[in-house]
Amino acid sequence: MSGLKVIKKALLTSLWFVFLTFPIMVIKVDPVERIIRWRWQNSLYVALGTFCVYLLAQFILQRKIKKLESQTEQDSLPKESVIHRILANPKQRNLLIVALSAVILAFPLFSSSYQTNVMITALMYVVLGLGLNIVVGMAGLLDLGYVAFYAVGAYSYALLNHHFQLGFWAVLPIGGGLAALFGILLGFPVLRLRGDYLAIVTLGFGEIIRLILENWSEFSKGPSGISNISRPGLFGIELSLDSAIIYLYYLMILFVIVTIFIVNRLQDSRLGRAWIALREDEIACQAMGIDKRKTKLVAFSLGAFWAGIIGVVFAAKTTFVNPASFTFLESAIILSIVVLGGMGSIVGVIFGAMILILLPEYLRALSEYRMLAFGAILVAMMVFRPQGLISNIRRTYRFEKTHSLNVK
Amino acid sequence: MDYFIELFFSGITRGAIYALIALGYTMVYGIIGLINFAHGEIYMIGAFTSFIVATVLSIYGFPLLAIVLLSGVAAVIWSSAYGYTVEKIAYKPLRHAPRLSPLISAIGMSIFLQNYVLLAQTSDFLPFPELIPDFPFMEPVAHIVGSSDLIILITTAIIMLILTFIIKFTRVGKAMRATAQDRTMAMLVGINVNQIISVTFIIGSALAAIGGLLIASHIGQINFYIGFLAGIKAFTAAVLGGIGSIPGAVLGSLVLGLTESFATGYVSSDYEDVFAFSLLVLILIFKPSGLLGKAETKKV
Amino acid sequence: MNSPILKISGLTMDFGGIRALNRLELDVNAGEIVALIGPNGAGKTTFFNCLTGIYKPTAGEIMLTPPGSSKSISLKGLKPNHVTEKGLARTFQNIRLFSQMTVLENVMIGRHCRTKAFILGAIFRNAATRKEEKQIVESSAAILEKVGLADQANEFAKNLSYGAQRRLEIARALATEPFLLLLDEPAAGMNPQETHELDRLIREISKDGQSILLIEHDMKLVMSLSDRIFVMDYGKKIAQGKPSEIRANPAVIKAYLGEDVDA
Amino acid sequence: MKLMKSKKILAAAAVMMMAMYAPVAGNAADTIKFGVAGPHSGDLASYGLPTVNAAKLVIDQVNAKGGINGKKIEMLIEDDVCKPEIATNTATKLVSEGAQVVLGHICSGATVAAMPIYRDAKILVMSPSATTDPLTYSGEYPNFFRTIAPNAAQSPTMADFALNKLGLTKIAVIHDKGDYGKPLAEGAKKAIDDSGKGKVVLFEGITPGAVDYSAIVQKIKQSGAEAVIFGGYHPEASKIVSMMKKKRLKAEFISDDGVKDDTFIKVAGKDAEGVYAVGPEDVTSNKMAMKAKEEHKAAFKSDPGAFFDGAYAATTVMLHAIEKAGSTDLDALKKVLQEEKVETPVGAINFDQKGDAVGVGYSMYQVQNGKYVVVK
Repeated sequence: MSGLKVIKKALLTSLWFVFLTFPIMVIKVDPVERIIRWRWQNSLYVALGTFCVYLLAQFILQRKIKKLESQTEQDSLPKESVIHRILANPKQRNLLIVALSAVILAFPLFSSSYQTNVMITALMYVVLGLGLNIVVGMAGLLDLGYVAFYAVGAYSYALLNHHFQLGFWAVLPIGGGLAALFGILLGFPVLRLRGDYLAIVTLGFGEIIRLILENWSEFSKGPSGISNISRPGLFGIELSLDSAIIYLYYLMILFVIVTIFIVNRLQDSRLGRAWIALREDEIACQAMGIDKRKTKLVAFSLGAFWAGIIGVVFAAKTTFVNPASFTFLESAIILSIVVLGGMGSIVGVIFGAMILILLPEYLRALSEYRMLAFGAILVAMMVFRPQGLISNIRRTYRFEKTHSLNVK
Repeated sequence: MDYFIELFFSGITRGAIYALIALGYTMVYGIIGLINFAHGEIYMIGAFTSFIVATVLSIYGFPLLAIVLLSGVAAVIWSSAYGYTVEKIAYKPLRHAPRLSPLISAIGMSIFLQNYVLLAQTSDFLPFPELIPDFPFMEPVAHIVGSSDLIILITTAIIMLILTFIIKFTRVGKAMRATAQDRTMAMLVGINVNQIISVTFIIGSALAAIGGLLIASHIGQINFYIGFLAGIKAFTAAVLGGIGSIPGAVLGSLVLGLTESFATGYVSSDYEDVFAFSLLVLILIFKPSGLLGKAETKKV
Repeated sequence: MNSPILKISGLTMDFGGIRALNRLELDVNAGEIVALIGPNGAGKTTFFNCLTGIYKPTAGEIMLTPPGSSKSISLKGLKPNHVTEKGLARTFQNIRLFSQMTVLENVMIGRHCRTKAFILGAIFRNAATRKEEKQIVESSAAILEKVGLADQANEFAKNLSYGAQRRLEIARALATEPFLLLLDEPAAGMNPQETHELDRLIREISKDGQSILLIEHDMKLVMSLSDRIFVMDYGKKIAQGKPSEIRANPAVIKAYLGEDVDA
Repeated sequence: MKLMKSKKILAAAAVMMMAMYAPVAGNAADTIKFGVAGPHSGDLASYGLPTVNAAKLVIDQVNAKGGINGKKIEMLIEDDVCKPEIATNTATKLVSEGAQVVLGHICSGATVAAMPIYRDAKILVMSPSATTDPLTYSGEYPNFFRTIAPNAAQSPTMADFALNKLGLTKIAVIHDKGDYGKPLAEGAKKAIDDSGKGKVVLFEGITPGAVDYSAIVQKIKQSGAEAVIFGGYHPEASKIVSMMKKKRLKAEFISDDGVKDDTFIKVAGKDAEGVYAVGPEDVTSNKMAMKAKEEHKAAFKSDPGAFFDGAYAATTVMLHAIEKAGSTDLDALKKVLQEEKVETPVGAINFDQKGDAVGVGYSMYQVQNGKYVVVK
């Protein structure tokens, strides 16, 4: 497009937005005092803002198109990202791992406890994202009620700790197990629903769990929640708040590593292949002898298991749970992590969680514009990179004719 | 028996309210298979626009009828404009993207629009002017069906008829149906698919705007967050009825409204949503494509 | 003559008011290659779908007698994966490969129902799991060798040529260790060279002792391969017999009406 | 091309790191850091933002006069979206940034989650709105104060008023299922049951934000209730009151501090007439409350929202305590807060040992001619 034409379109666009935002941005009424305030200056801001944003968006799009045009046919395959290229090179990978582990291990030492605390939250969402990734990314089941299993884990710990003084480590497997059990219970009736129907049923299930926690006061103490939950213990030593945060941080690092390890192994297994096949073509999958129901159920309950585990960590971290923490928005955020990172990609989920959890925290500088910016960034990221940050390059089985088999 | 009738009318009023929003969901889903999570926000913007216009006009001393009509028209115009723009910004570039990307984009849009109205207007609840007066002739039954209930029911019925007419008999409607069935095929027979998608968003948004006006006037208050719950419920209703089906959306909404009303009346309002969602799960288990949804035949 | 391993009697399938299959009778003997032919819309694929559990037939019976066993099993109402476990595998008319997976992985999926490793095996990768994985890869590779795709084992399935994709579908089905292989128009869209190779491949499979039931429009292929041929029209069987008998059958010629029965 | 991409990632990482450490850098010791925490975005922003406004007004005035003991007051405003898990981040952030006193949090759940962090850091926290009993009654949070009545004080007032003042016996108790409304309603139910004078004919929760409340209103009518006690906030209260008028249900409506808010009258309009609500004493005739309202109108061109008075009062007493104590040491501040009465928009108050405000008599108000009037 020629420069002049772009400017003209930008002008038209900004005019359209001036019209669009007219009632809400310009007029403010006080219906009781019967006063109207006309804020014409806002129109000017809108006009200027849209004009600039439009030009910027065009610039990015043009570049993207040019890049696409310059690519040859063979490039049309998902290209390996920098991350994958680094991971593929053993020397670079080792260097990266050493550097990264140094930073990760030293992080609490040079950060305030706020930074560490936020990082713990981000790590929790990494694991949640990896768990949901099994369900959505690998098995292709759209789950909008993932938060329900998270709540099951959190309340298992809260209640068992409150009534029976059970410790963190004792409840960890119980919380995970209960969540997985809930996953199976829900999965049985609903897994034969397809795509979006499954989505709404899981959404409904998430809401049902929250509402029960809210209303069944005898069981869950209702909206007042359960407070004074013990932090995770370290061989019976009572930790101060700061050291508890640091302890939890290293614990989460451990969880993340274990989760990555397990998810990785699952992905490369008979089960992982079945999930991917199921995601691609259910009918062909069944015709090849894969039990659709069982395979989906396993994905569902494994995902739930991780949500349960992190639920326990959540309760231990905040020392307080109430139903307000388990709303639909939470499920939406976890799903966004998976999609934004790049469905099915482990590295992608880690990036997605870091961005989506750290972003609102560091956007605090924008104060009241925080969530506005967050929403806009979500849209922009999807528009400019719909396949997610890291496109999923699955490791594939390689077979050499010499019968030397290696899994790359 | 009186109690039953009272609950019945509460239920269908609520259902009619859901229906106005659910229609937009179902139309958009039918055409592009997208759960448009920002639709609840379009409804909220409709309510806000009509609130602003109605208040301005009443301060300038316009007569009630003029206020109702003008604020309704304004709500429809601006909601449609928002719906159109949202589609162009957040969904159109994602037409060939992986299936879940537009969903995340929609969630982002929804968060954005909520906070946009929060910042540009207020976080507080605002009193919505009473646009539907108490009709004297309704007085004997007012304890069962109020004037605003009546207007909501009538409007929903009329809109439903008009919409059915448009979809069944007009050129646009036929093009919409064709696009819904097979987008590539529709394109091949010369339908401008992008245009049809825009039209769908515009019609859906206009319905949401009318819903916004009626509901806000019925309840008497608005704030920036009203779209969220209404949106979720309407979406549930649309799926219950069989997403993509227009009579289905209305039926699903009525069923949902009645369930909630009777659950409140005969069991407990603590669990009205539990009942609503349980009903949804049950119906989908026995009828996986909703009440009026077309059963999908597996093509092998 | 062998006893039939597959016996279908009175198989009927209704879709709403439309009767797609009408009291169909058919049988396949051990080691036989049987072809099912008929004009488009005759109900051939519907028949396959009923057979493999994708559709649930309205009436009739499907009996399977595994070779070397005297007991018959009814397949009616079984789920597709159970049908496959019982020893029946199929290919699809419109190719349904897992396009995001490699050629080798596609075949490995076929091994799924003959292997066991589960969550714990996947996580801990114990000796048994490792052994099983190795076997999966090796036997899949052997099958690829057989169908002539070994060189392309690491390609993504979507990047294969049309003929190769068809062969991969057969390989994937073979990986499930069926004793009866159902092929749905395996030669569709192939050039003569590819069809020729397919002919050879099917014969080889048959030589290994597998029975084959195929739907095919390529009459040359059908006539050269089949031991027996069944002809369907409007959901009914209209003829059956040896290729030479079918060629001369007036009912068949009428059903194909104008279509040149290529001989 | 490839190099550029990795450079970009590096640059992004660098920006991220900088963003992470930027807030820590600004560490001037010559200000008093005043934290304000609450929901400033999301569905409950309407309860958090008025608090920020109140603190701004008071602090601007104090700063205009030269601050306290020569030190200016710096506000640290942090959003917690009313979520417990975010509130712990908010609290650690405020502590890390050196907040010396904190106004907040708003929701009880978020407050309960955040308190252990402030307690360990020995920071004074004062909430204008967190009513859950354990915050003061459990004795676990010696650094917590509030300018709102705890549930334990409010619920019996509502029950007592309905039973003894109005002489009604059949009462429906409704709540919004929230951490504020539900305990209040449960307290009221218990008070009624214990009194033996009346009967709770209906006890139910409603869904906040639902599009229509006619079914529950029909149910109240069916239950034959003469009075409705509602635990919750004003948006739901006004919806129920309007629906009661629409459905021609004549029962008294008695509610809590969350409803005793001018916004309720604004939103419910003429339907608000006759509604009773518990609230701190003397607000309408309180000069300071009127002044605060005028200041808000002048500064923000709108009427103040919920918890504005309480937040204004909390800011005032905290700054007063800092000035008197000459430091922000917790024990010194506590001493001043407990010993000295300070004039605020909610009356002249000091605090008891637990942390609850003394001198805020709670009385019953009724909406008469568009105003809350004390019922004698």
